[in-house]
Amino acid sequence: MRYDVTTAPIDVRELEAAVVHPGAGAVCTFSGIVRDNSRGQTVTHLDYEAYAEMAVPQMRKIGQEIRDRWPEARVAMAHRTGHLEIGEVSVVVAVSCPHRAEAFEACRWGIDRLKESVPIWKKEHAADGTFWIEGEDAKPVGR
Amino acid sequence: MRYDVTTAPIDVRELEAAVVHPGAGAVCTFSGIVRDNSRGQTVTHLDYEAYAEMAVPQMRKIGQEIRDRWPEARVAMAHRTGHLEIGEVSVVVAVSCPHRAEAFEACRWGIDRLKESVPIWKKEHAADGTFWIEGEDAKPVGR
Amino acid sequence: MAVAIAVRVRFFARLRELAGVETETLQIAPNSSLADAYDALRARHSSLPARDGVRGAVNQEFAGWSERVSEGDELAFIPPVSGGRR
Amino acid sequence: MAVAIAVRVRFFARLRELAGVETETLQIAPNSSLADAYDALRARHSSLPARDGVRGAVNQEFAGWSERVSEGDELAFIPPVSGGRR
Repeated sequence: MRYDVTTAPIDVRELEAAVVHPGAGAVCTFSGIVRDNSRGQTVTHLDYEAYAEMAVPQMRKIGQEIRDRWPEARVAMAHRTGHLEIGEVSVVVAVSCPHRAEAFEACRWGIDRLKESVPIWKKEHAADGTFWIEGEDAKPVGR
Repeated sequence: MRYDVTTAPIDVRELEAAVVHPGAGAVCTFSGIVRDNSRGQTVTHLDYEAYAEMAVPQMRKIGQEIRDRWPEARVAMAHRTGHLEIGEVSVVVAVSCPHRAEAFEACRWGIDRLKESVPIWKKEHAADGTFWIEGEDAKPVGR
Repeated sequence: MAVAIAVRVRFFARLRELAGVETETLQIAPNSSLADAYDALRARHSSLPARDGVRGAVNQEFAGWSERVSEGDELAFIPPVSGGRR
Repeated sequence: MAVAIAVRVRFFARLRELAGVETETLQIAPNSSLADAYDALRARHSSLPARDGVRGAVNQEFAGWSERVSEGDELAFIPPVSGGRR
């Protein structure tokens, strides 16, 4: 199990290596990438801000929840913070399991939980301004 | 789109790089790994055999089926053949999409279709003998 | 009994920008709730939004608004996380 | 009309081992089906299994047993693919 919040580029292979073991037949890896558009607008870059002292324990909690549901799963998660350019990896969840159905399910469950409960925020710099992204809402900076 | 059947080790990052583009916000990657056990028996290694001239077109067909269902998906698939040791990657399906739900769904659909329709066979070398794995069945070699 | 306890407050993301501070110390009556603490902070930083849409955390764990705060606690007030479309 | 057509046959995996050959040329009556071709091969290689559990392909595409084969076709007889538990 490995949980990182880091300003350095995420090494996806390293996270996968952290979950692989001789009994694991399946690895499912989700990577979130900075897209060049959002809300129909061109995006130039992002800034991510984290409450790191809480984010890492929240990730660990999600990892434990995954193990409660899929006891054979091994989990690694990382979220990047700071300035990110288009095409850079912002978040990774890697899960290994003996078989593939549970690897997919556990990985998807992990990223969904991470997105709703890990205190990390996205500031989007787009053609129409700069916004804090709060769930479904984009709130202009300063208001 | 990229479809490989190869005796060389699979470079997972290279396949992911083949599906990433500025509009892709989500990459889901499945890797199948050689496990150290099967049917309750210790496995020592595997041999994969392919009908390569048919396997690559079948992969391409699956890629097209994915694009019919998820038009924004980009797909890369690779299957290794020959002698594989425990822990080695035998198969990879990488899919990018704008958002994560479709990336997970398309990737899972891709590996499920690959496993049922791409002519590649697994010979399992285990503590209790050598077997051809045919779907749910393990058939002893020579019978 | 103490007339006031001191808690450490942290703001994040949009709330940090609206409050204009990242961390501060708040003196508050013993036995106050997380809601009481937030209301006291709003009196000080008028641009902070109403409680709905804000979550509170005490000592790095999400907490309900009625949770009591204690001397030395770290309180955090945080907007919805980035979530993003599934 | 030709008395026979020639097709190329390929066996894979367990079928290759049971047949004892990887490729061979089969002479067969014009208008034969894929099933006819397999039956002719079974007469020659008695350890080949019955058709159920075997799939046929013509020119690198899966084909039904009733599909007609033509001069120069590549036929392949293949056991279930590895599949594996989901």
